[in-house]
This record gives sequence, structure tokens and C-alpha cells, in this order.
Amino acid sequence: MMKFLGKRAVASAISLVGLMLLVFFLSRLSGDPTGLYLPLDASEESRNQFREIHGLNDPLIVQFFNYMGDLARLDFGDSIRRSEPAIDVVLRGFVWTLQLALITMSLVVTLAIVVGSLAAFHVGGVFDRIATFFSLIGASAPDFWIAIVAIVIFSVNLGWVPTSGTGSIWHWILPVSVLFIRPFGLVLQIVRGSMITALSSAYVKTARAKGIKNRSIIFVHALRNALLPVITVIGDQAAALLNGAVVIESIFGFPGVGKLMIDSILQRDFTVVMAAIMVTALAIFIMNLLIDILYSVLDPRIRY
Amino acid sequence: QDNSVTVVLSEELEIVEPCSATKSNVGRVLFQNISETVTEMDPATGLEPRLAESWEDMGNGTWRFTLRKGVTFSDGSAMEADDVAHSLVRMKSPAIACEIGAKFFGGIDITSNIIDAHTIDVTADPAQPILPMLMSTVTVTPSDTPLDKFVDQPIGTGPYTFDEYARGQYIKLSANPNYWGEKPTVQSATYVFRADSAVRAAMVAAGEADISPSIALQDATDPAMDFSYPNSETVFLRIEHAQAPLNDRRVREALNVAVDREAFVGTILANGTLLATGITPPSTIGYDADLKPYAYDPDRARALLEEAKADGVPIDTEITLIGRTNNFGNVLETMEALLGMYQDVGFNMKLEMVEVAEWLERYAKPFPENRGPELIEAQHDNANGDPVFSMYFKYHSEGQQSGLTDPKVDTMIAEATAATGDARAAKWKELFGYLHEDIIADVMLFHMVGFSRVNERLDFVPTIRTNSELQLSQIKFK
Amino acid sequence: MGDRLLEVRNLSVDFHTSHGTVHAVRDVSWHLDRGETLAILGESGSGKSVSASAVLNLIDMPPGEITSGEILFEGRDVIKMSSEERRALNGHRIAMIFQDPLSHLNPVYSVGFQIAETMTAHGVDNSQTRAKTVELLERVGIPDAATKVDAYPHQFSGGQRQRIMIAMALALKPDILIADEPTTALDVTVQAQILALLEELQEETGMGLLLITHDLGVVAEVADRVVVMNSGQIVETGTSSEVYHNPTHPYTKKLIAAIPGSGEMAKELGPGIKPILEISGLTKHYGAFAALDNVSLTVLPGESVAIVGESGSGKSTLAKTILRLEEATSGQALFDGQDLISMNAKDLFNVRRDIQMVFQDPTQSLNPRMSIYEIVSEAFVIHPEILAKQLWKSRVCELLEQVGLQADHMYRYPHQFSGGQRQRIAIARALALEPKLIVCDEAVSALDVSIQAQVLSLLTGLQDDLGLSFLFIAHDLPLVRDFAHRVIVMQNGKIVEQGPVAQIFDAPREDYTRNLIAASLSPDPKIQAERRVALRKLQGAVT
Amino acid sequence: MANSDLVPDTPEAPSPSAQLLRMLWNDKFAFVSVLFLLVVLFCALFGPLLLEDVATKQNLRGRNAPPFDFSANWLYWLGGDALGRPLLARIIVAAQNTIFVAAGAVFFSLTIGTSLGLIAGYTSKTLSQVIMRLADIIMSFPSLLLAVIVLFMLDSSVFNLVIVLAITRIPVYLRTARAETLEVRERMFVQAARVMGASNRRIIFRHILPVVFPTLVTIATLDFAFVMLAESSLSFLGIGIQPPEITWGLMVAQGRSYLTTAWGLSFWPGLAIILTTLSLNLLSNWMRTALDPAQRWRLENVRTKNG
Ligand SMILES: Nc1ncnc2c1ncn2[C@@H]1O[C@H](COP(=O)(O)OP(=O)(O)OP(=O)(O)O)[C@@H](O)[C@H]1O
Ligand SMILES: Nc1ncnc2c1ncn2[C@@H]1O[C@H](COP(=O)(O)OP(=O)(O)OP(=O)(O)O)[C@@H](O)[C@H]1O
Ligand SMILES: [Mg+2]
Ligand SMILES: [Mg+2]
Ligand code: NI
Repeated sequence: MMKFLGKRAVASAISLVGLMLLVFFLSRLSGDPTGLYLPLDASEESRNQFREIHGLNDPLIVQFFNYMGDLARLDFGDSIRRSEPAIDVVLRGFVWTLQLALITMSLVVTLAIVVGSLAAFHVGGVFDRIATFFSLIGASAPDFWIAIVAIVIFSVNLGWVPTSGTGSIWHWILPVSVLFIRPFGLVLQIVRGSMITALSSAYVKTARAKGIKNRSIIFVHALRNALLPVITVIGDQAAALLNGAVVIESIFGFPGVGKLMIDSILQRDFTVVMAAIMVTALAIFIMNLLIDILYSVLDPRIRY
Repeated sequence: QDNSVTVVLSEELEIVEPCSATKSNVGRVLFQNISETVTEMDPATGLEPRLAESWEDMGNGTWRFTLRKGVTFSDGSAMEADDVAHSLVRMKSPAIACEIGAKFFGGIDITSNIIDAHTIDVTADPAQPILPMLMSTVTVTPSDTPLDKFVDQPIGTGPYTFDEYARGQYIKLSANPNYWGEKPTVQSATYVFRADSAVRAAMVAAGEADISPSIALQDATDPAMDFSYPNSETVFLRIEHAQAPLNDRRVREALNVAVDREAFVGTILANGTLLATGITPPSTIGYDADLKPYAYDPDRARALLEEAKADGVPIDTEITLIGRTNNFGNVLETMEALLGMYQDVGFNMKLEMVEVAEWLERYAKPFPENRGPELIEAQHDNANGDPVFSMYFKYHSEGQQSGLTDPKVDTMIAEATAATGDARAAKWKELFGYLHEDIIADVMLFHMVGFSRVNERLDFVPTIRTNSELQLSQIKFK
Repeated sequence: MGDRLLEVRNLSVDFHTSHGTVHAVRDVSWHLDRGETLAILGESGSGKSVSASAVLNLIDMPPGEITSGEILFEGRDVIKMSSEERRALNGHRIAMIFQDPLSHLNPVYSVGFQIAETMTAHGVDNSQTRAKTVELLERVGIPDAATKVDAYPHQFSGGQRQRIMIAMALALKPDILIADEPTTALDVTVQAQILALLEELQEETGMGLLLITHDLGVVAEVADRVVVMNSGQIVETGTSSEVYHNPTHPYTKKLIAAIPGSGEMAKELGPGIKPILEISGLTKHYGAFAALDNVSLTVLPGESVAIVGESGSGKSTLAKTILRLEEATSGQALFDGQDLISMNAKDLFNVRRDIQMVFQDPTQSLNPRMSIYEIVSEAFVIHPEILAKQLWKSRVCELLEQVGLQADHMYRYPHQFSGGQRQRIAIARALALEPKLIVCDEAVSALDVSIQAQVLSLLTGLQDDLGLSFLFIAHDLPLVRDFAHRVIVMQNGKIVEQGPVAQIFDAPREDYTRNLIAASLSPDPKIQAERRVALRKLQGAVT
Repeated sequence: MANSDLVPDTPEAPSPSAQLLRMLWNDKFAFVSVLFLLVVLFCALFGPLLLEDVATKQNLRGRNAPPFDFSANWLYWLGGDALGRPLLARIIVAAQNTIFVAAGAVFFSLTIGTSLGLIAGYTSKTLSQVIMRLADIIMSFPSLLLAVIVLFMLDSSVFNLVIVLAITRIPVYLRTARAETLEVRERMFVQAARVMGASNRRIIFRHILPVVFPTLVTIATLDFAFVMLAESSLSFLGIGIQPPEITWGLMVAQGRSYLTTAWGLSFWPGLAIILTTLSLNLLSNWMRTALDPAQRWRLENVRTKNG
């Protein structure tokens, strides 16, 4: 196990550096940020000055080594857009994103697994049909529809919850609910599919012969066998959330890392982009590692 | 709640820097609320005193400003001439990219001379006849404000003080108890940020916010809450004259008459949108109300193209129509409609919608190589009443975004810039006419209208200035 | 007779498939009394397992359907019971040992958990289960039970898994135990131990034992009455001795005639033949545990080498290591002069066709998504040089018929077969490749003796015609005696004795071998009864 | 032929297509889905040919026409868009680009992701490590950044759009395929195939893939919706489909600002996306059952008779 972790850490570190390299050089190919920060009418002279200050005039390779040098001192550079340390900007947003992702995914995990398993247990039954139908509609509907319709109904007309923003736990209800819908639909379908197979296995027969309750047959015997693809897809959806839920963030005024990333990319705020990718990549790497460990915990036949 | 207001803005403030207060979202929070200017431009009455009580022209480009006495910054220090001088230096400081310095004082050297604590001479080189008006953009900050970095806790002389900025969430202002002027009704204000117009409208409707300075046309559905105002933005298509077939006047005329401008108003664009003949709105001096927008005449457009074609103008060359995404509400529909109209009269044209960075590459000099004929949609904002910068940057051969190289235009700009009073207005008017009718410089489209949604409990009517500022002290309760 | 526990009346079970309905069980009736052992004998595929599953409500319906009959447990028809009532019976009052232990154990839970769960499901307190589990495992002879409780099914040998199933079924001392081929993977000594355990329980609790088996020795040893089934129907019933000595139905007669262990023993093949397989010093460790310890043996062309030995002694590991399904820790296995163990992937691919294997666990070795035709003809797909494509179908038919299946089974899928039928499919697949060496890991253990005889004569025929070699892992000594040229005896990962079949059976040198042969059961109930009496006396004298 | 008399009664394999059709008919949901998808396919193939002109004819003064005005031309039954173009016609015409982009992106990500995942799951540890870390990188690389870079470096084309979308979706297939492979490769029938000398390719594609595939297809069908919607956000950046070319996703996105006033603008194309996804998914559920011999009986007409 230690050996596995060690190897994994080395490989992950290498790929993190690779990712940094990739992002650093590729992002600079996406154009010069100067024009975006200065007024349209700014003179060439002030443009040059701007480039000078932000080190954009040096050859790319020099810029990269400077960046890496600073990074070694845990200095991610300053945001051009906000003129404060990029890492502060990112971490501030990431805390929100992480909370949102955790809350949403824990709801998704519990509900999708329960509903999906029950649907699989009664394949073709009314419950299965209804669960499949509505979860699929939810999962394929444009998220901003759901968000705006929810605001109009629950906030403006009924006044149950605030339209948007942060502050109280009431503010979390709409964003989490809207964010919940797509991963829920997807995970539910995966659970359902792989549970159908698991429930028809011979060991389920053994369990029945042992007189195990249906609940344990589903959630103890079949589920664990069905979980491999499920946690993989959950991981994918969680990664998507860690990368930020742009639509939800911008509609609900939620200060997460997603909109920050988009704005920074469009504004060529490279330091923030780099810092944001570093932070989310680290989170995703760790999550994937946990998932890989989970595979071998769930299924003792899997060994690395 | 009673005497505090919540304002919902369309995007978060990246910086809270007074020297960039002409950026519209920064301006709506800081401008004249926290940071006051030397003079103040009122669209209704013209130039008014603010921190300066009076000013006079000393000749040779120098103006003398007499400052108001008894004004203190929110940190307690008195506002004096050295603060103004420092602010002028700071806005042009090379170490920070101040919007005001670059946008209004680009290419101008500003020096100041402190006469006494409340008198200051300001000299512009080259001389600026409209210097007092330019001073209406200059926000005054204390003399110890750093020259090399933006502030994150702005200090000003205004009726409000800057309390708190919870990044990503809100900004809070509260009334300044030591304000020199009239005490405002609104005692505190919270600014929040929502990117989606429908949400902003919903927030005001749900009573969570009091003012949303800008909402989309289609969200402005409630006459009791929604106000329209001319927002000083002008939309046009920039033609780069060097590229064939756009170098032919007939083609440019065809581009103008092929557009059914009136069809846009009240449909894709708001009622109240004006058809443009020049690049600045009617509130600017020299605006020529007699110029007529090109009437929709597709047959004439076709005829012009035929004619040009007969003369060997390569009108079959594909022209790229470039639009900027999210430039204004319904920009995509507008561009699609334009494209349809052009294709209808026989232009070989394609549409490209691009994000702002890419748009800038195409719009500002140096233009990309091998670009082919391009028609670039742009929106220009001039709320300060004088067309000087608009004209220089958009039409002078040296102008950053100019598609022209016309010596006549260059001289006309130079003359108008140097002139004052009525002569100045006349010269600008002449230039507007020349650009619109003689050389047909661009495809002028619309002077735009913005929408605000205001909670019914407020007594507040948005104006043309609402595009860049939101003076809380002007808000009253019903 | 006395105290009736379970009675099956006129039971019929159908399976609906896309190619028509299979009448798996037809109008079957039998009963089981308290303390009694009823053996169901019968042809492979005759509906034994299906009728047993019906008792526990384990038939998937649909596609299965109980078309008629009732199953009375203590006078109540379980078919009409609510599922909650049946759940309370299952595992607690009626328990079942499945024919196919690997797939019936949940691969992702430790065996300890699975055994303990039977108890917790029926209200045994959590705190006691672990100790009980360990005790159960010890009683079924799992070595080192205290640590093995936490191991997973795939870490056990075939026979060990079977014993885990047994432990699971016995956990709550049920009133009725349905044991579907419970000893197919057990060597005779362990088998004896298990049978003794069952008997002990029967005496203690009056448990009724329904024993499905093809091993007439086992029947002779434990059964009170016998039911013989053939193609879904009961063809004969009676006490075990009646049925053995006076069979009336032709099928029963055929069955008894086919009992192995009386034929002539094969002679050792002459010296000087170059071995086709030569293993030396083969060792395989699982962690610190040596499953194979320095094993050396040879197989000559045209020779059948049988490997017998204790369950868990490393027989299957040996087979898998030779076939490179497990990587050996050290050692050599020369096949035709090339070392299989150190061979690279490409060379290995080239020799693959020549060595085939029939797995101990046939169900798991058949791809559930492929039809039987696809499974068997895959050999030809992989090695197209064997047969031209238009002949595949007829060849598959031929192979299926040779192993006693029917051609129209071709488009069915593995789950639609009985245990023995699957085993035969696996044999047919191995034969399709026409290899030089076949490693048979308990390849005929799930077949009734008549089909066993048919398959074995097929194999011998092929050996005579084509010079095929067999490495034949088996626990059924009479069978080994009839089939093998040489016998290798394994214990604890080592070879303890090897020699020509006659020598091993007539003059075994090692104690272990002697015990093994002594523990072998006779199919004649009378002889078995006598032996038992003798044994009792011996034990009585000792104590 | 000469050999056919060797074993005269070789049973005939039942015709697979007839069997499939029967199974389809037995699942009414799947059957309707297939019909719907055929309609979509028809629109995609012939829509632009038949209705291109009508769909681009602007009429600013007749914009945002409300739906269900059955007195109007049938093309206007779903109303008109912001430029007065008939929505129904536009949805039909847009089917082509939509299906092309979505199917393209999903197809590429599915095939590439699955292949890499199977390889990572089945072959050597080093290769697997490399592939998996690559997947980590892709997973952490923001798709928008990729789009912007592609846009700046390459020309805006539909193909580039497909590439960007495909790349960003690769990791989910890759990781899923690998996770299942890790388990399936331990199964005995895979070992049996190895013993028979099956090549890695055969084992992967014939033995492992069929087990993994249904799960991947389920993900893919839902990705269809995701890709259709994501595509529009890239179009807004200027990559890929540009107006007046149109896709459903673009229509939905353009209608966004009209959500509270002219709901039809984004509702109808959104509905088209939902129905397509729903159909694909019901079909994939059907397929999962039809392909699994142990589940197939659910679709076979084996209704148990009473008695
Ligand atoms: N799901 C199914 N679909 C179709 N036929 C089936 C199915 N399950 C079992 N059968 C058939 O039912 C018959 C009886 O099977 P069963 O498992 O009871 O045999 P068995 O007597 O236990 O044989 P063995 O000794 O080989 O285990 C067999 O012919 C088998 O092919
Ligand atoms: N994956 C594994 N991990 C740990 N131990 C294992 C593993 N596989 C097998 N063993 C152990 O190796 C020993 C030999 O197993 P093997 O399957 O070769 O026995 P066998 O001789 O075939 O027995 P049987 O007759 O019961 O099938 C057993 O004690 C078993 O517990
Ligand atoms: Mg059986
Ligand atoms: Mg074994
Ligand atoms: Ni009786």
C-alpha cells in the first residue's frame, strides 16, 4: 500500500508539473491580456508599461522559470484583475465551491443510490418508470431553466427562499437543488443499470436462501458489487463540481471558483488561472486517489 | 431596511480603486458616493462645481481651480490642493493602470502647481480647452495614497464611507457623518452582484434589492418599476477603409442603406432607441440634429453594388461581420438581423461572434495581417458631453481604433480640439456631417437605451449618468 | 413413515426461453421426515437442483414458473406463503448448500461476514457471531480458521469454498438441509469428516437432510432413502439398499452399471518416451503462505496423470501456474522443451492451443454473455487454422453430443444449464481446440456416473487416437483408478507420493495415501453399513 | 456444403434481427424512442435541405410570436423566435448540426475514452499509470480554456468544436471503463479465454467490453444532453457553430434572456434535447436488457400462462 501511494504521489507530482507547463504555455497562446486591462484608447507607451510591470515582455521561457521560482516559495503571483495575491482570490472561491460540491454530492450519493437501487429491484415497475423518467428529464434539461424557473416560483411568487446570494442556510437551498439534478440523474441511471446485473447474480440467491431481508440484499449484497462504476461516475461529477458550477454561480451570485475561472480565462488573468487550476487539480488528484483506494476496499479482488 | 438600500450590480467589482471609477461598475459604487471629483458634469445643466468651487482659464493651457473649504476625507484629514495634485499624478502613474488617466488624459501631460491650500493651477500639454470638463472625471484621493498599487479600502470625501467588501458577496457603504454637503436620505447601502438579468429583476421584484441599474429589455416588463434611460452608448459598425471592396464609397453607402434600422427599435432593441448619425449621443456638443439616418432602401443598395461591380470593385469578396459577445443585450440577435439584411441585398458576408479578447485583436491597432474586409461591431460610450476623444480615437489616422486615413479628417479634428465655445461646437458639427455624408465613414446604428428596475418604495429616476454612476444621495424614499 | 418435515407434491417447473419452454421438473413428488436422509440421484440436468431451489423460492419467476404442485413444510404450503414468511424460514429452518460454491459466495465480503450474516439475519446477537463462525469453520476443517474468517472467497480453494457454504448452511442448525452436491470438490478424507458432521447434527437436532448427489458411495454411506430422477421425472424410489441391489428402471440400472472402480488398471507407459510436460521445482507463494512447494512431475505424451490430494493442497494452483494464470514464484515447467514459466507473451500465445484446461468452477469459466455455440466455437475463432468456418456449426454440434448434450442447446446461454451441463460445455470447449495436453481440474465431478463414463470413454478414445495427455485433478479415487496411468498425491503444497496407478492403489507407501484409499466409500450400502459398524467398534474400543 | 450431411440436424440460429425487432416491440417505451429518434434522424438528414430558407427568413416585426397559433402556417405552430423566424422550422433545420456535433463529440470521447480505459485496466502497470495520470490532467484542465486556446490557435470550425468537447469528456469513459476492467479481468471466463490463447485484443473487446459497455452507453446518452448544451457556450465564445448556423443548444442559450417573457424560444429546442436524450436513454436501457442473456427474458414474449 505504501509503495502504491509513493508511486502514485510521484506520478501525480509529475503530472501536476506537466499540467502547469501545459497551462502556462498554452494559455499564453490565447492572446495578450494588455488590451483587456487598459482602456481602449490607451497609448502604445502605456501598454508597454503595463506589459513591463506584469512581466509579459520577457521571453516565455524566462516567464515560466520566474513563475516556477516564485512557486517554489509558494508565491502564485498577483492577480492582474484584482491586484491581490492570486492564491487568495482562488482559495476564497474554492472554499465556497468545495462546500457546494460536498453538500451536493453527499445528497446525490445517498439519494441516487437509494432511488436507483430500489428502481433496479423493481425493474419495469411503476417506481422504476417514474424515477427513470423524471431523473432523465432533470438530467438533460438546461440548468439555467431550472434555476430561473425555481427562482421565479419559489422566491418571487411563493417567497419561501431568497432568490440568490449567500448568508443564511436558506440561501443554499436553491443552488444545491439545481446543482443536484444532473448528477442525480446520471448516477441514478448508473446505479440502476449496474444493480440490475448485480441483483441477478448467484450470490443474491445465496442471500435469499439465507433469509436475508430485501433491504440487506439490495444495500449490502448487491450494492457493493455494483458500486465500481457508480463511484467512478460520482467522481467525475464531483470533479465537474470542483471545477466550479458556472451557471449556478453566476445565476445565484455564488462566489465560487467556476465563474472566477471563466472570467479569469476570458480576461487572460493568467496567475489566477494557474492558481485555480493548481488548487482544483490538486483536489481532483486527491479525489481520484481516494476513489482508486476505494475500488480495492470495495472489491478485494482489485489490487494495484 | 427603512433607510438603507440594496443595489444589485451585474458583475462583481474587481477593484475598488477611485482612479478607475469611470469603469461603470466601479463607478456605480464609488463615483460621487465615496470619491468626489473636482468638477461635476450634469447632463441637464452642464458643468457644476463639486470639490472645486470655481475655476478660470489662465491661458496657455493652464486653469486655476479654487477648492472648497472645510472638506475632509473619511480618514479625518482635510482635503487640500496637495491631495488634488497627488490624485492627478496618481491617475497617470505608470505603475498602475488607472482607467481615468489612460482614458481621458491619454497623450496629455498634466502638471499642477499648488498656489495655496485651496488653490491649484493645472496645466495640460497640449492645451485642453475643455480641461474643467475633464476634471469632472478626476476623483480625489488623500495625498498619502500609494502610487504603485490599487487601494482596497477607498478613502474619499463623499457623502458615504466604504465600510466593508466581502469579496464575492457584497459591499457595504454607510452615510458619512462628516460630509461637507447636504446630508443624504439613504443612510446605508449594500451592493450585491448577480450576472443574470432575470435574477436581478427578480430580486427587485421579490423585495430583496431596491435598484438594479441595468436589466435586459425583455426583463423590463413592469412599468411601475422599470425605467428606461438613454445610456450614452452608441452602436455602430466600424469599416476599415483600406480593404477592398470597403474602400469604395458606393459599397459603404450600400452597407448603410441596406439596414432597416427602424425595424430594430421596439423589437430587438428598446423603444426609445435613437437612430444614430454620429458616434456620440445627442447630449454631446456639436451633435448635428439635422443629419438624417440612412433610410432603408434595399433596391438602392443592390443598385449601388451593381454599379460598383461594373466598375470592377470586387464586391464578391467575403466580408466578415464581427460581433462581440455579451457587448449589450440582444447583440447576437442584432448581428444576425444585420447579417440577414446584408445577405438579402447581395453581400457575401459571414458572421463571427467573438469574445472580448479576440474582438480587441481585431478592433484596435495594430490590426491583424491578412485580415480581409471586416465590419466590426462596436459600442462606444461618451457621457461627458464633448466628442474630442471619440473623434480622435475613432477617426484620426493615428487613432487607436480608426479605420480611416483621411488628412482632411485629421485637420478637422485638430481644429475642433483647439477651438472653444460655439466655434468648437460648429467645427464638430461640420466633422459629423463630413463623416456621415461625404465619406460615409462607418455604419452608424443606434444610440442605446438602458433599463433600470427600481423598487417602488424609492423615489429615484435613472438618467443617462446611471450607466456609469449611481449617486446614493440623489435617492429619496416615497 | 413418521414425522413428516417436508413434502413435495406433484411439482412441475418450466422455464420459458426464446426457443420454447423447458420442462425442467415434471410432476415430482417426494417427502422428507425428521432425522431422515433422502438422496436424490439422477442424470445431470434432470431437474434435481431446480426442484430443490423451488423449496427455497429461489427460482427466478419469470422466466421460470411453477406450473403445478405444492411444497408442504410442516403441513403448510410454502408456495402460498408471503415472502416475509418464507424469508423467516430460509436459512433458519431450511438451509441450502449450493452446487456451485464460488459464484454463490459474494466476492466482496469476507467469508466470516457471510457466515455470520446468516445468524444475525435471524436474530443472533452480533457479539456471539464471530466466535461461532470461527467454530463452524473449524468444524468443516478449514485450517487456521481464526485468521481465515477475514479472507475473501477467491482466496480459498474449491473444496474450501464448498466447506464454507456448508458452514454457512449449518450456522443455525436448520430443520432441513438441502445439500446440492456438497462434496464434489472434497477429497475423501475431508468428505468423510463432513459426512460425519452432518450425521452428528442429524442425531443432535433431528435435521432432515436432502442430499443431491451423484456419488453412490456417499449415498451408500448416509442415505436412508433414494429418489432417482431422469429428465425431470422421478423414475425410481426406495431405500438405498433396495435401489442399489434391485434397480427396476433402466436408467437406474445403467447408472449402477456405470459405477467406476472395478475396471482394469492402466499400465505405466513404457520408459524412454520424451515427456511432453516436465515440471521441476515449481513454487508459488501467496504472501508468506506456500501454496505450491517445490513441485516436480512429468507427463508423457498419451499419458493420464492424476493428481489427488487433500482439499487445499495446491492442485488447482499447480494447474493455474502451469497455464500462467498465476505467476510462479520460482521453478520451471518445460512443455515440449520450452519453459512455460519464463516464456514471453508471444511464445506463450503459440503454445496456448496445445495446453487446455477445464476449470474446477465451470460456471465462472463460461462467459455469461455468450451462447454455447459462441463459447465452443471461440476456439475456432482464435485458431482459425483448426477448422473452416462453414464447418464450425456441425463440429460444435458434434462436440456437444459427444459430451452428452443436445445440438439444440447451442443457442442457449450458460445460466440456462445445470451444473453438470456447464461442466460438459467446458469440456467440449477444451476439446474443440484439439490440444496436446488437457488439464482437467475436477472436470467430471458434477456428472452422474453414467455421463461420467461416457465422457471418460470419450477422453480415453481421444487419447488412443490422438495421443492426448491429461493432467487429471480429481478426488474420486475409483475414477482415478480406472482412468489414470500414473497418480500423484499432494498434501500441503508438496507431492508426497507418486507412481503408477497400480502401485498407488495396491501398495501405497505413504500414510497419507493409505488413509486416503481407506476412506474411499463403497457404492454398496451393505458394505458401507458393515464398514460403519466395524468403525464404531474400533472407536468404542479406543474410548 | 458437402459436409452438411455429416450432422444433418444442425439447428438453425434464430434470425437475430427478427428477434431484436420483436424485443423492441415488446418494450413500448423503447419502441416509441426509436420512432422518435428516426424522426430526428430524418430531420437531421433532410431538414436543412427542405426548410433552410424558411428557417432563416427574418421578420423583426413579427418576432417572438406565441406558440399554438394554429391559424398560422404550420411552421409557426411553436411560435417565432427573436427575429421572427419560425421555431419549428428552425428546430428541424438545427437537428443536423446538433446531431452532428453531439454525436461526433460523444462518439469520439466514448471510443477514445473506452479504448484507453480498457488498455489501462488490462495491460501493464506503467502504461496504466501514464494513461490514468493523463486522464487526471484532462479532468483538471478547464474545457473553456481549451476552447479559448483552440480558438486562438486554430480556425473556428465545427470539427474543432467536436474535438474540444470530445477531449473534455474522455476521462469519464476512461475511468469507468478502467474501473470495471479491473474487476472483470479477474473473472474466470477471462482467464479461460486466455487459456484458449485469445489475444489481448480479443479478450478486451469480446469478453470485457460487453460487460463494461452498457454502463458506458448510459453515460454517453446523458452526455448527449450535456454536449448539446455545452456546445452553445462555446459557440458564444466564437468557436464552432456560428449564427446564422444553428443548433438546439444555441437556440436554448439564445432564448435564455427571454425565459420569463417568451418561454417558447428556449423551451422547444430544450424539449427537443430532452426528448432526444430521453429516447436515447430508454433505448440504451432496452439495449442493456437485450444484450444481457440473463435479463433478456424481460423482453421476450414469455408471458406466463395461468395454471
Ligand atoms: N434458466 C433456465 N432456463 C432454461 N432452462 C433451464 C434453466 N435453468 C435450468 N434449466 C434446465 O433445467 C434442467 C434441470 O436443471 P437442474 O439444474 O435442476 O439439473 P440438475 O439435475 O441439478 O443437474 P446437475 O446434476 O447437472 O446439476 C436442465 O436441463 C437445464 O438445462
Ligand atoms: N488468491 C489466494 N490468496 C491466498 N491464498 C490462496 C489464494 N488462492 C488459493 N489460496 C490458498 O492456496 C491453497 C491451495 O489452493 P488450491 O486452490 O490450489 O487448492 P486445491 O488443491 O485445488 O484444493 P481443492 O481440492 O479444494 O480445490 C489453499 O489453502 C488456498 O487457501
Ligand atoms: Mg444441479
Ligand atoms: Mg482446486
Ligand atoms: Ni416417510
